[in-house]
This record gives sequence, structure tokens and C-alpha cells, in this order.
Amino acid sequence: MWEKLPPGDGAAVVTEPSLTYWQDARRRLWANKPAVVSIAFILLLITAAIFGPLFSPFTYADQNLRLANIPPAFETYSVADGHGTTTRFFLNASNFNLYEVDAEGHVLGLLRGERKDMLKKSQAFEFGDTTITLDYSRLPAKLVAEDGATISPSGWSWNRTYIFGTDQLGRDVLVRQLYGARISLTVAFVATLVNFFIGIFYGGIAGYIGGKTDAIMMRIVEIIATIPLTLYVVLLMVVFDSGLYSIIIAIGSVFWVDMARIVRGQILSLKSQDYVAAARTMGASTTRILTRHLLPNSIGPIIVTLTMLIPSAIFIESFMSFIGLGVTPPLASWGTLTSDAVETMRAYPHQLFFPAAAISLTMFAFNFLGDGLRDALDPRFRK
Amino acid sequence: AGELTYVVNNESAKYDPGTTAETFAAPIIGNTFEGLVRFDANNEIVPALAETWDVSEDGLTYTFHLRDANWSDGKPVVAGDFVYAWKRVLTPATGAMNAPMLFSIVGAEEAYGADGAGDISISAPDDKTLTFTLKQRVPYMMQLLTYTTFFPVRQDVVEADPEGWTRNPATFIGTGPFRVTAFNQGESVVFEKNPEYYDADAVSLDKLTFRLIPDPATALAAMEAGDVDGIESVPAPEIPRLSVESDAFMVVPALGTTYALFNPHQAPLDNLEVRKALSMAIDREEIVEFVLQSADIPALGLVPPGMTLAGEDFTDGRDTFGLSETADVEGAQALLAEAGYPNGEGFPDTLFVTYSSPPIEKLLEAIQQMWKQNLNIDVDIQATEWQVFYPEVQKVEYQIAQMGWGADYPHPMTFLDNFVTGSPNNLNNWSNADYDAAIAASKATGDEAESLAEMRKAEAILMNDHVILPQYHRNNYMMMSPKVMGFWRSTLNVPYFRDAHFME
Amino acid sequence: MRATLEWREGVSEEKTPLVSIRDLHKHFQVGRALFTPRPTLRAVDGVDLDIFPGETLGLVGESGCGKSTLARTLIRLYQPTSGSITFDGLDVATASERDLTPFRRRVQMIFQDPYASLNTRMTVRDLIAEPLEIARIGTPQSRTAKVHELLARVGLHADHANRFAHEFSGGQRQRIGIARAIALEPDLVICDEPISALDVSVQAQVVNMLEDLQDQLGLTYLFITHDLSMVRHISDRIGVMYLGKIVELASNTDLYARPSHPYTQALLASIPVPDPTATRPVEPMRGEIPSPMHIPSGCRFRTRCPLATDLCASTEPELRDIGGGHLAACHYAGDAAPPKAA
Amino acid sequence: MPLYILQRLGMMLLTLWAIVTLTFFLMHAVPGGPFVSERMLAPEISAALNAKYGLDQPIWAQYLSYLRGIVTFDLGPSFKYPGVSINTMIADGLPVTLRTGLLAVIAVVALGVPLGIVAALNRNRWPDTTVMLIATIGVAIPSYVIATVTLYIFALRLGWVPTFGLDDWRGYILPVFALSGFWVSFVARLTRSSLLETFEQDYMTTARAKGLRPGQVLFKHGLRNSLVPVVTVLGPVVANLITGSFVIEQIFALPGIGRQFVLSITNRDYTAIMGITIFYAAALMVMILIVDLLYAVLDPRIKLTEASA
Amino acid sequence: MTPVLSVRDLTTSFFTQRGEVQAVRGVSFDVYPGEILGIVGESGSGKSITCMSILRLLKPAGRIKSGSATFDGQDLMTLSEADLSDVRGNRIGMIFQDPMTSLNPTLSVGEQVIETILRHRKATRAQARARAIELFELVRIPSAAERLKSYPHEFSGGMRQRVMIAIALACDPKLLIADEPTTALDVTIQRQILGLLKDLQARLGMAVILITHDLGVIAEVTDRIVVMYGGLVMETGPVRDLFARPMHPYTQGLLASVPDLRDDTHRRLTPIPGSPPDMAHPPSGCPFAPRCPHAMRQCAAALPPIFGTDQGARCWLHHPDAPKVEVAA
Ligand SMILES: Nc1ncnc2c1ncn2[C@@H]1O[C@H](COP(=O)(O)OP(=O)(O)OP(=O)(O)O)[C@@H](O)[C@H]1O
Ligand SMILES: Nc1ncnc2c1ncn2[C@@H]1O[C@H](COP(=O)(O)OP(=O)(O)OP(=O)(O)O)[C@@H](O)[C@H]1O
Ligand SMILES: [Mg+2]
Ligand SMILES: [Mg+2]
Repeated sequence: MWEKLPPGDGAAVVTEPSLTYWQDARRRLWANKPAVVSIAFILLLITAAIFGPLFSPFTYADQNLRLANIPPAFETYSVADGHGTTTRFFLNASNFNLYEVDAEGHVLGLLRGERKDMLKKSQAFEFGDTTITLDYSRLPAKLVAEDGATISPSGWSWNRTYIFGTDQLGRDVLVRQLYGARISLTVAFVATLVNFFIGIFYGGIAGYIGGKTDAIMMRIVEIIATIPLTLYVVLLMVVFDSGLYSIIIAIGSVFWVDMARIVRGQILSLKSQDYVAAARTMGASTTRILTRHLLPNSIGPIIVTLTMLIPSAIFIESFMSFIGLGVTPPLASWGTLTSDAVETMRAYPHQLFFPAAAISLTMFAFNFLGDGLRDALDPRFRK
Repeated sequence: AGELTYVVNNESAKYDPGTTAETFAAPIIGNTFEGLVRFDANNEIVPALAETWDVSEDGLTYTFHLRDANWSDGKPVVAGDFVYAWKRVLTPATGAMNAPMLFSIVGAEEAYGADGAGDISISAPDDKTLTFTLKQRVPYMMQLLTYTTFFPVRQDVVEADPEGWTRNPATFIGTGPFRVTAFNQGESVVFEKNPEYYDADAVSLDKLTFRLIPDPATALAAMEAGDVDGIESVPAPEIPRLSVESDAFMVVPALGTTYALFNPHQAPLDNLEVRKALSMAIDREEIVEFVLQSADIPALGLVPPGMTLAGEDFTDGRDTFGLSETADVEGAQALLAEAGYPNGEGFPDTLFVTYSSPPIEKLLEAIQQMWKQNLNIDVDIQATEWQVFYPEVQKVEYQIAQMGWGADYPHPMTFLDNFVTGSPNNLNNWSNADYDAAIAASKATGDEAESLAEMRKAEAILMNDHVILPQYHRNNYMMMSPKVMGFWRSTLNVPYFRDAHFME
Repeated sequence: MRATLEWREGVSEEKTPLVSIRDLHKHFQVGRALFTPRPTLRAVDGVDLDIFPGETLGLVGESGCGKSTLARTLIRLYQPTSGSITFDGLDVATASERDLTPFRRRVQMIFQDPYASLNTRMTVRDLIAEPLEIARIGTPQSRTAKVHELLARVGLHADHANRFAHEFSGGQRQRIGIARAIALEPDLVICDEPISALDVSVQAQVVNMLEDLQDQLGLTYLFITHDLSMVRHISDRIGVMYLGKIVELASNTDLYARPSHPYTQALLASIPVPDPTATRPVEPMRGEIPSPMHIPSGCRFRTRCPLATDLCASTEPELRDIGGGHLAACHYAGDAAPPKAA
Repeated sequence: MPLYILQRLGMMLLTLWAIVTLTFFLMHAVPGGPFVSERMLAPEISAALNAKYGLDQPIWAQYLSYLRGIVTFDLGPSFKYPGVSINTMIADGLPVTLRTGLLAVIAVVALGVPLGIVAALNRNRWPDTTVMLIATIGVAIPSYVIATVTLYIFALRLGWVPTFGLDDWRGYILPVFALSGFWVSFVARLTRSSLLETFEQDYMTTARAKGLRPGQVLFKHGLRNSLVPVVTVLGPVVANLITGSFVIEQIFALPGIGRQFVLSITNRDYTAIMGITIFYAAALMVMILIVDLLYAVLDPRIKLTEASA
Repeated sequence: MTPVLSVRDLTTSFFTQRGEVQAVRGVSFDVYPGEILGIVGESGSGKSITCMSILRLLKPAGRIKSGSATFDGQDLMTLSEADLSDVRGNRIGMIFQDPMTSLNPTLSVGEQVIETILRHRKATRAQARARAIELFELVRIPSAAERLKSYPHEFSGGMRQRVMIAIALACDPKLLIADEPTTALDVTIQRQILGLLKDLQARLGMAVILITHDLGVIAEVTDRIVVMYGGLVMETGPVRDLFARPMHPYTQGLLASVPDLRDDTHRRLTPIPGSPPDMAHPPSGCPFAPRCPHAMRQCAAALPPIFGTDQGARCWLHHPDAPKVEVAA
């Protein structure tokens, strides 16, 4: 007990594996549940966008005009024709059409009745011996049996044929959305890249070098920010052609100015820090000081800005498509799906809901991922 | 008595009756100005500032006898006002877009070419008489005279401020049932009853407001919330609901046809069989019922129904030109095969250009898909701004272009004239001597029935060549509070509030 | 045991200085006046200094007298207001940032404020390896090995390589800064109070290490400190700064044996002794400390100098050799005995 | 400082000139023209119109005469609206746009910043999550959807606000909400992220060690040091909001210059395009100058260096 | 006499991705009114964290696991945040070790002093300003009035440290916790500052906890010292006794490391060999054992208690059964 301790004893040497900053950051990112879920979501989305349409009987262009504006869920009615067969159908309350469905909720087709009676505001449908009248003289429209009794729905069902319903031309909203994801995600990706490689560095260089360089660079930003985008896009469209390629050029050439300004502001307030001075005394190049010191320390605003700019890019794409630069019909992007659906918002809200939800969910994923990245990149944040 | 607010969706840039060519100006000018004659609620020509008129035997010389009427500032309307107004239109410096409407008057076209100088056969023998002579017969001259270009303007007012007089309520002096009390640009135009109007007793409304609400959805909300009394249009997806739900909903036939132009100078559309096959392959009934979801009329010809000549509607008994309201898929496929593209094979890539407009793009997508399904051919759609689209169409640099035409005056000629060789509106450079001859013959005759026959012949020539792809004939869908009586909207899209009044 | 650099025995004549500073000024505009001119602060106000290769030049002086500013100007973190700095033939004051690249590699600095000078988003490994990376020395693995070696030298664990600066105590951060500065084995290390935050044992360890490096590699140190015992221990020559100027410069033995400027004398008299039983003379210096915004006329120390005369108020004393290479900027230093020296 | 401001103002003129020049030639290079209308014009009519508005002149002559106009602050007559000068067009539309825009700016600051603070203070707890969810939806849903949906719910269904116009104060609620939604969300997120960064700084501990009240710690020490990115965003946002939004003015039927601007582009109303662009450019540049000056106020370490320095 | 501050069994850990870092492992000491208590110890031994824990100023990753700190009869560990803020900066002043990052870079130094005064004293702005000028003069900042307007980055390291001192002294605290307050100061100013502290101690009965590495300063101004190592108090006692007869081998090593001012032979300094323990994995026994020249098996096995009363040391050597070794410094 009291004898001398042999040298080397008593010092419990536990060595941790050596991690670089990036390894460490990765580890922290994996420990962040929302971020991991977001990554999974984004990957799933990309996979679905690439392979999803293969599993659908429809393409983005396949129309069935008779099945236009069908909702994703509906209340079903059953009518027996007196010969042992029952017909199940549902009523689309916004266009007063009846659609036949099967027991699982597959849409079988439009039921044709007599010509609509515009005066009495009613339409009769015959099912074998039974006649049912659709009475829409008063809203909500109701179905009336021959004896004048109102028929009530027998239950409700999801739409199994068109899970997200159909659009105004009877196209499958889900499939269109999956195709739209390809475009919108590409746009988001391009916007991110542009902001990363132009916006951040442009702003970083302006802020870090300062002086004349900064003055000139920021004036260029002002010019880009003021020249009306529409004019610019129209010109681009005339010079190039419409299509994804031109959108990339359009977004690439103007879509980074906000980021540049934000980064410049950050750099201005960071560049007087001692650790920057230290890096300079080590002979670090401007690029290195920017990439290793200043930008990582500006990551918070950068990520916030990035996650805000992505949806803007998605909607700018739809605006560009509207004036002719961008996706050509019948292809659609999330942006064009959304803006087209605004018109039908009251009658067929599902057409707006799904693309808007897709964008929102994706933004949630980007935000959680962004937050996770930001936290992972900042060792000072506690878990 | 009463105040009425009516929503318009667009604002016109120009309210000068002589110079403007904008349809959006019509509601304002139509209620503040009257010309020699006007339409009544049944689309019949009735006297306005002219009490009576005589047309010479050869149909070339018109003489109008004016009634005692005043301008809205109290000065009497004289024949010289018309002479001034029309000659002003015929001065290029005025910048009147519709000057060519007057070119059929003797000397007018020449004067225009000479900067307004020269003899034009318009004259006012006295304050109450206006007379002019035409170069050739114009069967639709009376209808034309209801157009704003023929309205009188006041020389003193116009000359005092040639550009600005229409912007200032004090100088915006007209001859119609209302006069403007405020121009709120971008917001509203407010009118009051014009006490100087010759038929002022018939005018009931004290105050009329045209409120600009550019978004039809907002306008509908305003209407449904009871904030306004009438709206000019309703969003298309709401039509089924409104048509059953609302007693304010109105369908107003419009003299308009929506069609696409085939460029007969570009392969593969230089082939009549191809054109006809394309036209046969679309299901116009489905388009109207499911794409437009409206009460529009599937179109098989150029001229819309609703124009009566010699007691018959122009479209009565019209041929179908090999088309049908539903698609004739087999016929179309056969034709296409004949043209060398069996089952669409080898059909070159074709571009269908249009202007940016969501409903039109939707329509085109449906057509695109019908061609794909029925003929197995691929057509690309390209939508661009009107400003980009239209110049290209003018240059006839397209394969298929979406177009449409609304009548300037309720006469088939407003449609048929566009396809005469050399017409500025002949946007596919189609030229057919027989067609030109038939049009000329129709104009030359003084016999309405013969004129009608010639026009029908002309339309058949055009349609059988299938250089246009008729889609549908338009209606206008609007709302007006059921409490408002006496309001009507003409087939030329002008809402008239002259007789409007609130039901007690 | 290490041989003192015998600079006095004519070495200085043979050796060309590594760094040669002439009449260096660095002035700042301070405060934030939006519309009036901002007052000028003369932080470094005419410094002449040579640093010879292989020596340790200690720099002491009152807090706020411009030591850090001098160091930062020397390394061109500040653009000098006027004057010249020559490093091994390179005109540092006017060189372009590109021309400075080799200079940057050869000169490193330990910052007075360790935490602020460490990027909080880098692990200690990355921080210390950064100069190596910039100089493109070694592979990532060899750099990590080097980092571990450096950590051991400054008394930290290899494990610490994975941590971030905010996880360390003040002294530990300081040691990270030291490790980083010596990583490249530069020619000149500017040490701005490198050891003040360390406990004495670690101080000893670090100082020993610095001395070993100097022996092995012939490093040159500019050693700024307030610790007069340590500066005496480590330096070959010591410069004393007062209000933006060097007022005395001598070899370490000479300075302690023969402090010739009244400020130096006051300084030496104030050293605390690690002996609770020792008694100390009364406070050696009184009077207002002048500010670098209002530097007194003539001798800048005169306002607090017990010996000040009219001459001191009118004429600024030159830094002159008072014998044996011992430089002092006092009219009465050396042979010129003060008139009323007590 | 005064020198700096003068220099910046000088530079502004130069930038403005560059913008004017670029926009002018871009605008003329783009297909279409002010007289392309619904239907075809006879060639002699187009010629007459072009002559009337000087469009028959060579482009550089048009450019020079335009420049001559703007140095006298005359933005010229509208090509599309005869009898309307661009000066009056802007003067007429601006009050409406300014009122909604400034209210939106106030909303952005008065909602965005506090929401960001609340979120930061409750990091990863429910108030934070709630604010961030709303903020995410706020950027993910475009303003035209927000405008249409809120109009439907609050104006039509609930009848709380008028369906159009600004005739009473309630009319402002929806346009301002739709205008500011995106930016409130953006500013809230920026504030939050920036504050979290600041909270990690040592001087925040010092502020607490001094016994300052939580509010003082937060606002004086925390917020001020977090404002640089917020201010960076706010500057251009102010310029954007006070020059109006097409979508909002369109949907809520407001007679502002935002809609006018877009219309002038679709109409190729050359002088109007130029005029509103110049106005926007000037507003933007002034705001950016203010932002740069604010940088120096917020953070004394940021030096405003004259370009000559 | 009752102590102004009585710290008992203070235990603080940091919870990092790598696990728990036990920075302070049960520290107890008392500070009496009018006393200057010195804390010395290995760099990283937990001195600063102890002080921060007393005022509950740790960054979120750090957590006080147990212990109490009774100040004026109140346990600071259980006080509400609002009540604690009345104590902080008012009755307890704190000087942080790192003056650059501890000052707000965007506020003028004057403002940072003035706001403290305004927070705790009923004073007008002008009065507070006057007091700030007075404080700046006390800490020997030249042109005090003018330099109130300066920003931290315009100050030298030592000047910033003096600003921190001015802030801490602004409200005449009963207890001053000074974490290396004079490291960046030259000896003349250091003396003046220490003189100032002594003066306040004498005049106002202010108690001071002084952390420093400068054993000269310790010797000169403190009454008692606490020696820390590895998050533990290793030795405590009156300054004279401790310097004369250090009981703990670590204290002995510390004293031996100081260069002798009177020596100019460039004798190599004698640091304590080895390196301090990693607090993420503290040894179960005496943390100094691996470096201790006298280490015994018992040392590695169990943590020693503090032996001794007035002067006490945490070392098994002082266990009655332990073999006696020569422990002269
Ligand atoms: N960036 C700056 N702007 C304005 N003044 C400055 C700046 N840096 C230093 N000063 C001023 O210059 C003087 C000298 O400062 P410097 O940091 O060189 O002192 P120092 O000798 O290193 O002091 P210390 O020993 O306290 O660190 C001080 O009065 C300080 O206020
Ligand atoms: N945020 C943190 N996360 C993890 N460990 C920390 C953190 N802060 C401090 N530590 C650890 O706590 C221990 C005690 O630190 P403390 O700052 O109290 O040391 P100190 O005695 O003040 O040393 P010095 O004299 O060097 O300032 C150190 O080993 C340090 O590594
Ligand atoms: Mg310094
Ligand atoms: Mg410490």
C-alpha cells in the first residue's frame, strides 16, 4: 500500500480516435435526428422522383378528360338496379358529376345521365330499373330517389386509382408531382450550387478584400438586382430556347445576389477577428481564409439564406415557365402545379394542397438538414 | 336612382374614342359617348345622335340627320363635330389605331397616306346633317358606325389638350348617358348621370362606379360578399358552381371564335390532309365540357352564331367541313396515313405556339394529348408572352399558332375579312382567289341574301382548306345582381348601364 | 546549459540583423465620430530596432505602450503609418501580400489573446496543423503525428487534438497558440505574452521548450512579456518601451545591472517577489500616466520622472549609446549624471 | 464619414447610369413593342405611331434623348397611357404602395425580430419549434397562395376584412400580411440563428456576470451583435416592399406601382419600365448605403473605407 | 468570524460529445471578509470553472452537479436567476480571465462600465459616467474621460483587462472574484492595481478571490492560498506557511519552477515532469500521482482526504501510517 508506485502506473491513458473537424461534424450530424430524417426524406424524394413514375400506370401527360378534377377521397353512394347489381359511385360536388367506383375505391368512369336540365337544375341517372335524380337547385347538391327521399352516402373511400386525385385535365396529380419534383429539385439544386459557388464567394471576396474591390463588386450586385428580371428572362428565351438548360442559366446568373450581400455583411464583421489575423500571419491565402475561417463562422446566416432561397427559386422557375422560359407543357414543376392550382383552389383544393404540401415538406427537410448542418459545423452548440 | 358598382378586370390605357382600339375602353366609352346609332338590348340598330338617315340607291352615300342633343357640358352636338372627329382619326399624327375602319370612305385612305391632307368625302352641309360617301358598298356600315372610332369628339376640348383630355373628368366631354366624375387610375372610374343626355329621363342610376379588380377570384369574392353589384367575368373553374348556385350569374353570348392557325407554308402543315386530320382528331365536345367546363359552343367554322342577315343566322345550316363535334378518329387516322404518316410514323416534330395564358395552355395540352392518343403524333407546346408571340405570328414564323378573334361589329365580315389576301390580320398568309372574289362579291351586292350566300361560300372555301383549326365559340360569363334591371351587355362585350335601375 | 549569445563582442558588426525597423510609426484614428475628425492615437511613435538572427529580444514596457502594435505592425497585420521594416532584405512595410508569402512562412506570431486567435470551428488538430497545411508540408497523417508531438511539447494530451478551443482553460488555449506558432519552425517567432496565462510549472516547461528549439534550429524570438524574471531568464537583449518608443535597450545582464532610464528603474523596482516575507520599497512611480493621444512634449516620460528638468520638457532625448552598446533615451542616462539625483 | 457618404452618392449616380443604360438597351432588344396590341396594325398605322413617339429614331438617339430627360428629372410620357407622364404615374401609384410597403416593413421588423428572439431563447423547445414551423411554411408557400387563401377565408367566409381596396384600415391587414409573410419568416430565422451564435460569446457571460437584467443582456448585448445579417436583409427588403408587389396589388386590387411595373413590362411601355426601374434602383441603392452605414453603427470594427482608401 | 463566501463540495462537469469532463470535483473553501484568498494551480485544474460555478455563469454544456456556495447567508446555487442577478456585479464582482472576448466589441468600454453602475445603483447617467471616469483613473487608464468612448478593440490587452477590473469594482462589491486580473499588466501597473485591491480590502472590507499564476503576486498580496490540481483542492493554508513549508509534492514542484530573478546564468528551469490528467478520464486515485516523485500504490488506488487543519494537504504522505519522506522545497 505504501510502497512506491512503479513509473507509468496510475496514469490511465485513454486515447480517443483522431477526428478531423469534418469527421467530427459528420458525427454530430448523424446524431441529429431531425437532420437524419430529413436526409432520408430528401433521398426518398429523389428516388421517388426518379423511379416513382415507373410504378404508375399513368404518365404526366396521360389525360382522361372525363375524369378531371377528381378528389383524393370521396363519399360513396350505392344504388341497386333491381337486377342484383349495385353500382357504387360518388358525387363531385364542384362539377355535379357522378363517377362510378368499385368497392376498393378505384375510379371506374364517369356516369352519364340525361342531359342536364338547366332550368330545373337537375339531372337524372338510370341504373337499371332505378332512377336517381341529382338535384343541384340548392347547394349542397343532393341525390334523390324516385320516391323523393334523399339518398345518403354509404361511406367514404380513398381514391385508389388517383391517390392524389386528378387535375383539370384528368391527369394523375401524384405522377405529375413526381415529375415536377425532378424539375423543382433540379432547380433547387442549381440554386443551391449557384449560391454556394457564386454567392458565397462573391460576397466573401468583396467583404474580405474590401476597399475598391468591394465597392465595385457591390455596385455590380446592385445592377444585377435592379435590372428587371422579366426583361432579362425574355431576352434569354429569345437567345436560348426554353427548357431546363435556360432556367439554369437564368437562375445561375442572377440568383445569388442576396446571398452575396448577406455573406459580405458577415465577413465584414468577422474579418477583424484575431483568428483571421492569425491565419494571415501564417500566410494563408485569401481562399483559405475564406473557406476555412470566415465562411464556416458565417454558416448560420448562410444556411438560413440558402433554405429561404430554395423555395424562391422554385417559384421563380414557375414564373419563368409562365413567360415561356422553362418547362414546356404538359410537363410541370411544383411551381407551375401550384400556380395553376390557385385558380381552382375553391373548387378543387386538393390540386393546390398536394404541390404546396410537397414544397413545404421539402422545405422542412431542407431546414432541418440546414439546422443540423449548422449545429454540426459549430462545435460550440450543445446538443 | 341608386348607385351601382361594377367590377372590370382590366383597365384601358386610352379612353379617346377616336384613337383607342382597346376592348377594355369599351365599358367607359360605351357609357359616356354615343355615336350616330347604337345597339339596343336586342342588338338592333337604333337611332342615337342621328334621328334618321338615308342611304343612296347604290349604297355609297349616307346622310344622317342629327337630333337636338347636347354634349355633357351643355353645348349642342353639331354635324361638324363628326367631321372633325373622323378627320382627326384620318390624320396619322393622331395615332388612331383603327383608322383603317374609315378607309372605305372616299379619299380617306389617300388622305391618311398624305398626312391627313386631301379631300375626304365627309361633310356637314348644316349643323344637323352629316354626309359621307363610300368607295364601295359596305354591307355592315351601320354596324360599323356603332364603333367608338366613329364617335364625335369636341374639337375645342381635344385641341386644348390632345393627349390629356381623356384623363380629366372636366374635359372628358361626351354625348352618352353618363359622365365621368373621377378617374382614379388603377382603381376606379366614377360616373354620374349626364343631365345633358338627350334621353336623360331614361337614365336611372345617380352614380356608377367601375372598380378595377384585376383578379377574377377577388372580384368573385367581392361579388359574393355583396361588396359590388356586378362583375365582368368569373373564374372558369367556378362556372359549374355559379351556374347552379347563383341567380346573379349570366351567360352572355359573345361574337368570338377561338381557333388555331395552321401555317400552310410550313411542312408538314403544307399538306391539306395533315391539316384536316389534325382538325378531325380533336374532340371539341369534350374540350367544352371537361376542359373549359363552360357553356361555350364547339366550333366547326370560323364565324360564330349570333349574327343575323336576311333573317337567318349566318351559321344556320352550315356545313361541318368534314369535322364533327366529337373526334373522328378513324377518319383522321386514314387521312394522316394518306398524307404519308400511317399511325403518325415519321410525323415531323411540330411546334404549337401560344401566348402565356393558363386556360389557353390547358386547352392546348388537351389538344396535344388528343393528337397523341388519336394520331400518335407529338406536338410541342411553347407559350410565350403576347409581346413575343404576336410578332412571330405576324411574321408567319410558326407551324401552328393559337389565335382567336372577337367581332368589332356584329357582322360576319369582321371575321371573314381577315383572310382576304393581303389583309393585315391574315396571319397565315393564306391566299385564295376564289375566297377573295366571294368576299368582294358579298360586299358589292346590295342584296343581303346574296351577300350572305357569298360569305357562306367564302367561309366554306376557307374551312375546306383547313388552314384554321376551329375550337370553340365563346360566351362571356359574368354576374350582375338580380336586383339590377335593364342592364345588358352587347355581343361586342360592352356593358350598357343606360337603362339599368334597381328593382324596388 | 546554454551559451549566451555574445552579441556585445562584435557579433553585431558581423551579423546583419534579421529584422531592422527604422523610425516606425503606427497611428490609429480612434472613437466613432460620425462627422468630426477622429482623434489620432500614436500607438507606435518612432521605433528603431534591430533583431539579430538567433537571439531572443525581450520587449517589456507599460501596458498600452504599443508592444503588441509594434509586433503586429512588424508582421504587417497593421499597415505602418510610416517608417520601414526590413526582414532579410524584404521591405515588409511596402511589400505586396503576394511578396509577403515567404515572409509569412518564416515569421510566426503567438497572440496575446489566445482564445480570440483560435478559430472556434476548428479542432485543435486542425488549428495546429494549419500552418503545415498552408506550407504544404507532409501528408495528413504525418501532420497529425506532428500535431501530437507539438501537443506533447506544450504539455497537452494527444487526445486534446479532437477538441475545440472553447473546451480548454485559458492556459491550455495559450499552449495551443504556442504549438501552432512553432509548428513550422519559423525563423522568427513573435511571442506576445506567450506565458502569462500559464502556471509556473508549465511556464518553465514552455520556456525550456522555446530555448531547446532555439538551440536546435537557431530560432529568433521577439519576446513580449510583463514577467521581468522570465524575460531576464530568456532574453539576450531587452528593450524597454514607453509610450510608443523604445527608451532603453541593452543586454539582459547589463539592463538589470545598470538600468539607465528612470522608467526602467521604476519597472525593476516593482517586481513582485515570490516570498511572502519579503518587504518592498514604497511605490516607485506616481503621476498621471500620459495617453498616447496626448504625448507630452520633449521626453515622453518627463511627466512621471523624478528627475525631469526643463530640458526634458523641451527636447526629446535620443536613444543613444551610453557605453558598451547599452542604449538609453534619457538626457541624464549614463555619464551625464542627473542634476538632482537623490 | 461625410466624405464616404458623398463618395457613395457619387458612385450611386454612376451605378444608376449603368442601370439606365443596360435596362434601356435590354428593353429595346427584347421582342415586342408598346404598340403590339390585341390585333394587327396596318403598317402605316405602326409607322405613324412610331413616329409619334420617336421610336423611328436610331436607338442611340432615343437613348441620348432619354438621358437628357432624366437629368432634368423628367421621366417622359408613357407610351401606353397617352397623356400620362411617368412622373405622375409614379406619384399616383406610390402613396398606396408606400403605405402597404411601409406597414409590411414594420410587420417584418416588429414580428420577424421578436419571433426570432422567442425562438432563440427557447431553442429546441415548443415555442422555437412552432415559430420555425410557421416560418418554414411562410417561405414555402408563395405570396399569391397566401393572398388567395386568406382572402377567401377572412374576407369572404368570415367577412372580417373587405375583399378589396384600402378604404378602411382593415383593408390593409391581408395585403400587409401577404406582403410581409415571406420576409417575416426570413427575418425570424435569421434573427434566431444569429442570436444563437451570439449567445455563445463570452461577452454574454460578462453581461450576466455584471448582473444585467435578462432583457438588457438580450437586447443590448445579444441582439445588437446579431443584427448585421438582419440589417443586410432588411435594406433591400425595404426597397422591395416600397416599390410594391405585382401579386399583392393584383389580388387585392390596389392601385400601386408594383402592378404598374409588371404591366409596363408586358406592355413594353418603355418609359414606364425605365422610370420605375430608376425609382427602384435609387431606393435600393439608398437602402444599401443605409445598411452599410448601419454596419458601422452596429459594429465599430467594421470600417467604412472610402473607395480611394 | 463567518466567511463571506463558503464553498462546499462544488462539483462541475461539462457534458460533451466525448463524455463527461469533470472540471471541478468537489471543491470546498471559505473566504472571510477583508481577506484575499489566492488560488493557484496547474493550468486547466479548474480554477476558472470553480469561479464561474460560484456565480452560475457556465456555458450551457457545463453543469453544476452538486455543492453549495453560501454568500451572505444565501446559497447562490439555489437562488432564483433574478435574485442572483442582483448579486452579480453588485455584491460580487467578477473579473474574467480572457479580457478580449469578455468585452462586448460593439459597445464602447465606457458604456460597459456605466451600464453596470446604472443597473445596481440609483444614479443618473452623468453620475454613472463620472463614476466610470473615476474607475478608469483608479485602474490607471490614461485620458480616462476621452477613452470611455473607445471600443474594446482599440485597447491594448492590459487596458482591456483593466476595463474588466473597473467593471468588477464598479459597485464596490463585498467579494471580488478576480481570475488572473493582472496577467496582462506590466509590473508597475500591476502593483498599482494590487495596491488598489488592498486598499479597497482595507477600506471597505472587500474580500477577494485572486487567481493567478504569479507566485510573486500571491506572496505579496494574499493572506491564504488554495492550491488546485485536477479539479481538486490539493493544499490550503496561510500564505507564509505554505511558501515556507509546502506540504504537497505538487506545491513543492510549483514553487521550484519559478525562475530566480537574481539568477542570470540561464539555468534551465525545472518544471514538474509529466503532464496533468485528462479530466475526461480522471484517475481514481490522487490525480497527481503519475507525476509525483513520492507516489505510492495507495496514491493510485484511492483519493486522499485532506490532512491537516490550518494548513492542510490532500496527500497520503500525511497519513499517519505513511512513510516519512523528505519534503523540503
Ligand atoms: N486597433 C486599434 N485602434 C485604435 N487604437 C489601438 C488599436 N490597437 C491598439 N490601440 C492603442 O494603441 C496603444 C498601444 O496598444 P498595444 O496593444 O500595442 O499595447 P501593448 O503595449 O501591447 O499593451 P499590453 O501590454 O497592455 O498588451 C493603446 O493605447 C491602444 O489603446
Ligand atoms: N466548455 C468546456 N467543455 C469541456 N471541457 C471544458 C470546458 N471548459 C473548460 N473545460 C475543462 O475544464 C477544466 C478546467 O478548466 P478551467 O478553465 O477552470 O482551468 P483553469 O484552472 O482556470 O486553468 P488556467 O489557469 O489555464 O486558466 C480544463 O481541463 C478544461 O479542459
Ligand atoms: Mg499587448
Ligand atoms: Mg482559468
